[in-house]
Amino acid sequence: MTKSINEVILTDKFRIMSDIKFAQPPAGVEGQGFFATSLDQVIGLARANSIWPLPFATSCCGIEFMATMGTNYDLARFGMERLSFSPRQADLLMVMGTVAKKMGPVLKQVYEQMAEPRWVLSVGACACSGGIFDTYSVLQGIDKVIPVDVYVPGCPPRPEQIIDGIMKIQELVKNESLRRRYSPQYQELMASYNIQ
Amino acid sequence: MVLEKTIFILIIFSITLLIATYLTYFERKVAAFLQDRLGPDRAGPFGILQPLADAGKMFFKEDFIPAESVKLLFILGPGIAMFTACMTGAVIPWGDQLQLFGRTIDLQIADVDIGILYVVGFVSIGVYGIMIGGWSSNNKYSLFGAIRAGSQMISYELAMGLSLIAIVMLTGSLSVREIVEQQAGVWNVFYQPLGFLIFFICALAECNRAPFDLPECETELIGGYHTEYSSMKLGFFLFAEYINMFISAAVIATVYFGGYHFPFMHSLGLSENVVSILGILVLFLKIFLFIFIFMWIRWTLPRFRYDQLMHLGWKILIPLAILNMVGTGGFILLSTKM
Amino acid sequence: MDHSTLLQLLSRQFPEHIHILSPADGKQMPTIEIPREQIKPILNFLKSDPQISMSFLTDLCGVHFPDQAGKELSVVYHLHSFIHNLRLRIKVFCPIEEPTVPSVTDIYAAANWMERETYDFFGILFEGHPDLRRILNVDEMDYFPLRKEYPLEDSTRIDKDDRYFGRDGHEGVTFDKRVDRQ
Amino acid sequence: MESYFKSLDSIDGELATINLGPTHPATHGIFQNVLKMDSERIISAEPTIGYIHRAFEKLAEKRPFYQITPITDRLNYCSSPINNIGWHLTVEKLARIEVPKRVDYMRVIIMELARIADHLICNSVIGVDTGALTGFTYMFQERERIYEMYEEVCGARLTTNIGRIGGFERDFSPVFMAKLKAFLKEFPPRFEEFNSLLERNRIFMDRTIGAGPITAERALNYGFTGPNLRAAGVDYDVRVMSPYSSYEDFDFVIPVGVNGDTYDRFMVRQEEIRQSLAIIQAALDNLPQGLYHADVPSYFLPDKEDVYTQMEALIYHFKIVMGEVPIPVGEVYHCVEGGNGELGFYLISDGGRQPYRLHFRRPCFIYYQAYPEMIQGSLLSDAILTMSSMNVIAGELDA
Amino acid sequence: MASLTNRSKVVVNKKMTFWERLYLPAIFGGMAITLKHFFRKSNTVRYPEVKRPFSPVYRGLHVLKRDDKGAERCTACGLCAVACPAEAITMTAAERKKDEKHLYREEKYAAVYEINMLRCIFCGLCEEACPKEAIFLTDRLVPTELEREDFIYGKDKLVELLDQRIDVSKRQVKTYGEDLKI
Repeated sequence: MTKSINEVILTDKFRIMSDIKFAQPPAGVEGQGFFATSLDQVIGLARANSIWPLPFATSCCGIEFMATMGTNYDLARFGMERLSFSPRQADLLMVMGTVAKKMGPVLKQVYEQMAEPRWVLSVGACACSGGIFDTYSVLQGIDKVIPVDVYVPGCPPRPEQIIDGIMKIQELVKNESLRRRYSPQYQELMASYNIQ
Repeated sequence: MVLEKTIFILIIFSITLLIATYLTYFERKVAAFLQDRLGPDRAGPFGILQPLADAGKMFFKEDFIPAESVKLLFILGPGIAMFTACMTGAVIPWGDQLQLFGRTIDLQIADVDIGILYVVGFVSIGVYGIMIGGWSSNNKYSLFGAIRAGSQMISYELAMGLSLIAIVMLTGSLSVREIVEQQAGVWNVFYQPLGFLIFFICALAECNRAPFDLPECETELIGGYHTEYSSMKLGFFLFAEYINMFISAAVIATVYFGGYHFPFMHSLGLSENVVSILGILVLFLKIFLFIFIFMWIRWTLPRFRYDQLMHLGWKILIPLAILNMVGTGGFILLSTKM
Repeated sequence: MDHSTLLQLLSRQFPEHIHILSPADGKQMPTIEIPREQIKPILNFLKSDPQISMSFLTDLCGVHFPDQAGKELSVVYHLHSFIHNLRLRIKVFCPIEEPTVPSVTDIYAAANWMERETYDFFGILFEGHPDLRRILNVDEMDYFPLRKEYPLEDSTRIDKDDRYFGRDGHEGVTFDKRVDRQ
Repeated sequence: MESYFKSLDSIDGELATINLGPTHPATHGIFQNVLKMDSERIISAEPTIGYIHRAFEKLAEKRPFYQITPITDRLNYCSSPINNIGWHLTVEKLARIEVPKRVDYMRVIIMELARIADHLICNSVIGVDTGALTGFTYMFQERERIYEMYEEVCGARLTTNIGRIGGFERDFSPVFMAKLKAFLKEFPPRFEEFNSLLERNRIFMDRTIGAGPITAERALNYGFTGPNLRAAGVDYDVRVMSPYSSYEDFDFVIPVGVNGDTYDRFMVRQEEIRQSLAIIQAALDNLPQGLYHADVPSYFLPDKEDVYTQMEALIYHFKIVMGEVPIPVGEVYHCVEGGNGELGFYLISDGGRQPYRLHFRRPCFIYYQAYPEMIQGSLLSDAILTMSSMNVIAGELDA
Repeated sequence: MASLTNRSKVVVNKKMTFWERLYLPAIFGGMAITLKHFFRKSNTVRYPEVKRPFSPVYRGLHVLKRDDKGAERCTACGLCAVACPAEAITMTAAERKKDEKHLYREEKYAAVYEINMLRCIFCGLCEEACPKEAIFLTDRLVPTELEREDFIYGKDKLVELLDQRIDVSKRQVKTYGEDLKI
């Protein structure tokens, strides 16, 4: 497992997330009939309201995630209290906390194990960019290893911000075509991370 | 007649599925309220579309089969779990008789003579789904879950069966409808409080509900037997659990709490049909009460450890159940002598 | 029992090896320096002597002094005697070319990971350690990061601008690059 | 049929190897244990740590003293104020700064709140790992109240960066005081409610009694401190043995356990929460009047108005921010009773802007190495309870 | 081991009474507690429709203040950037021209002022370091974004708008005087 770490760091060294923009869901004119687009919408709505998160909580932000799960903020309102620690069942990978270089390959493996469709929420300064830890052992942002959909800043973010991030993910999910996962852009994005 | 039965079966089947679907919502709401939370409230008003959202999502999730697994069994597992869960409902009398269009309709799919045996039998087949699924996943956590499920089922089936034998001795019949009919006056629970307690605990264990949820046990085995499952196959497993819970509650209500009987049902001066419909409602009320208790227990109690579970099953429940059976026998003997 | 009697006892037992760096002064704990070969006998004595009974190894860590020729690397032990509530700091030095210090894992089980950490950070080899591997960093790492000559920063950070502040940033990556990407 | 059995190959012979972590839900933080199992019984365990190694010590060598406070936040993030104040006390010890009694008492209040928060999370997580999630949600509401109090003092919830070298950044506000008093009144009954959910419940007792025990002798040899050592029966508490921040003014009981198993650890933490409440009450009752910081212009930032109007204040302000304060040369070890035990700071200063070397004595790191020994021969469920009851915090473990 | 202090108390009682051995009393007790909560009013805040009040000293999104006349206070001295442990602040100074007096209070000003919100840890040290009371953290939150680049906040997002002044007076209060009497 540790063998691949240099590989991960080197191949992804100067990758910049902005190279890959989100594929806009195609409008109904592109050959998809009315039925297909409204199915897209219905399923998008269903998915958006039933996002099962996989909490990849490594440090401080994990405690704020607990607060988000807890009574005062209640993630259950979004249909998200069913945590799935098994990556197969999860829809949303929430990376919370510092990801060290030792952890990078593990994170990537967890992402690879997730079943499509999958989204990634990067919570907190450490996961997004390395934060205060500009050190030899910390990955400077998880987007060097896996693609990230939404970034939540803060160290740690307040539960309000985590919920904001989740609602942004919901927006993405709602508007995503069922076929996006087969689109060339998506394949390209995966290929750029050496996934499959 | 066949058409009638088919329609009835379809109705029961869809009601079971609908209830199982909404039990997920019910469970989330109960958990939330017990924990001072709100629960799902953003999918539709009060979140009532939550189960539909879950189902819709799961249907369109990538269906994943691990490369190293035994594919046939991997697919068979959730199928068996779902199928057996749905089958158990066949012998439960959901109500008395209805007079419709000049016909008398029995509100029971099949009044099998050995109904109780049928229930016990099908419940025990249910574990095969879990075991096959867990084993074929080729994941050690799943395997642990499967092993735990198997041994737990075996241990608790015995006590469950023994406590049912006491009921059979009391009523002298294996037919579920017969058992219900005999409770028109006094419910069995008053004759068999200990038997009820044992049966209730065993029912919890058979449904893999906390405090006996060792086969899935999130903090130890991640997801237990369903760790490797995704998509609707996972849905089937989760669904089967809720159907099992519904059926267990129905069996408890039927065997110990008088089924569709309620006090003074015949002295209210209502027509037969109204009484029957009221009976159905009362039965469902009882079922939901038990489901609520199931959930209430789940969200209150810590779970057992594997060896303690075995200890409880073999060293406490089975002797108690035997004691209960012997006691019942003695009671019957004495009361008939007098 | 107080710090001065402790130091007296020690000096009497190991007259040639104890070098007192800072004596006991009120709240501060005394510091002694000993040759590295003596660390095991001295710790053994401190732990097993019924009068002292320093049965608790509070801390063990390394320090790098690049300017001290022949004594570049140091291992610092903090001991604590619960019964008398006495603390003692022991320093051991070794040259960077031959960074070996005897392991004390058989005296204090707690030293196991602390020695591994010290090895991981400074490359000090603890002789007799049962399992001297890196503990916090990846096994492939080919340097000892806490030595003073190695940089702190990760070379992949791309979002820092050092034009204005003269911070010791990363070579080759400038702020302008980030602007170009947009 | 052959291929069917082939899939069981991974279980070679009698022993199965199970990989617990790094992302297993019960590891909370991130560390890995490779367990050799004979069915459900653990034969041996091999822990691997370092998955969130963040190089605190190297980082601290590159930052001026006042910028290290935010770094210490992230050590044991369940009780960051203790780390912050511990660091300030270390620098004050090095620079020989005397702080007023009021600051001491304020610190005691904040640190004991942090201890309550820390123990609450540990004990409720023991509950979660036994399967009782509900107690956790009750106790997290109380944690939210503690967060709100932190927020009133320093402006953050979790990683507080509370206090400054020489005192606090601002005085306790009336809102804080009101919230604290409400907390002291309303928390105990809710806490006892949580306690009665678990304490005498036979399922919980059966689960925890005898799970992961350690003798006092082994615990000392392994460098245990804090509640885990006290659970083994040794009444070692830094607050009593080497008092700091006027802890000698407070009289409290040190709870100890019998044989260091999970139940002991749980009960010791429960009692410590009660003791902490008593300490807070005593500190609040006797809170002296006065300034919220020591009068040390070369360490404590002057008021903003003074910076405008007085040249001297402006110079001090620049010097402090640039990190050019006259820190003495020397070395100092200072320890506080953290949430998990003796949290030590070993600081070597060469008089420069940054510490020459700063080593954190992290209690988790030291006692977690006893874990394989503690779970040997026990069941998988016990191993998980032992882990959660040891309260291993990844941030503190990996540094 | 002998007691180190005379304050210790054994708090564990592992003997179960007969009733406790029966499981049921504790189970019913626990269920009674949870049922009580079932009927209690929920504590949940329906974010985003309802927002919890923040403390006035909350450390959230930064603001660059203007003075009473609307001129920017920042003089690009760079202290905030020096004080930032995450090295997230970058600025470029410029000389004020004659006709810009109404825009900038001091003779020097920040032509570019950027904070990388992904790096920022909201520790509040920049606010403390500022000698000109120009930068403050506020009780607003940094929004989440889809792209990394959106998190580099320039002056367009940081400087407060003239028609939407942000009140930071409460966070500047350090003592509360008589209010504090208990």
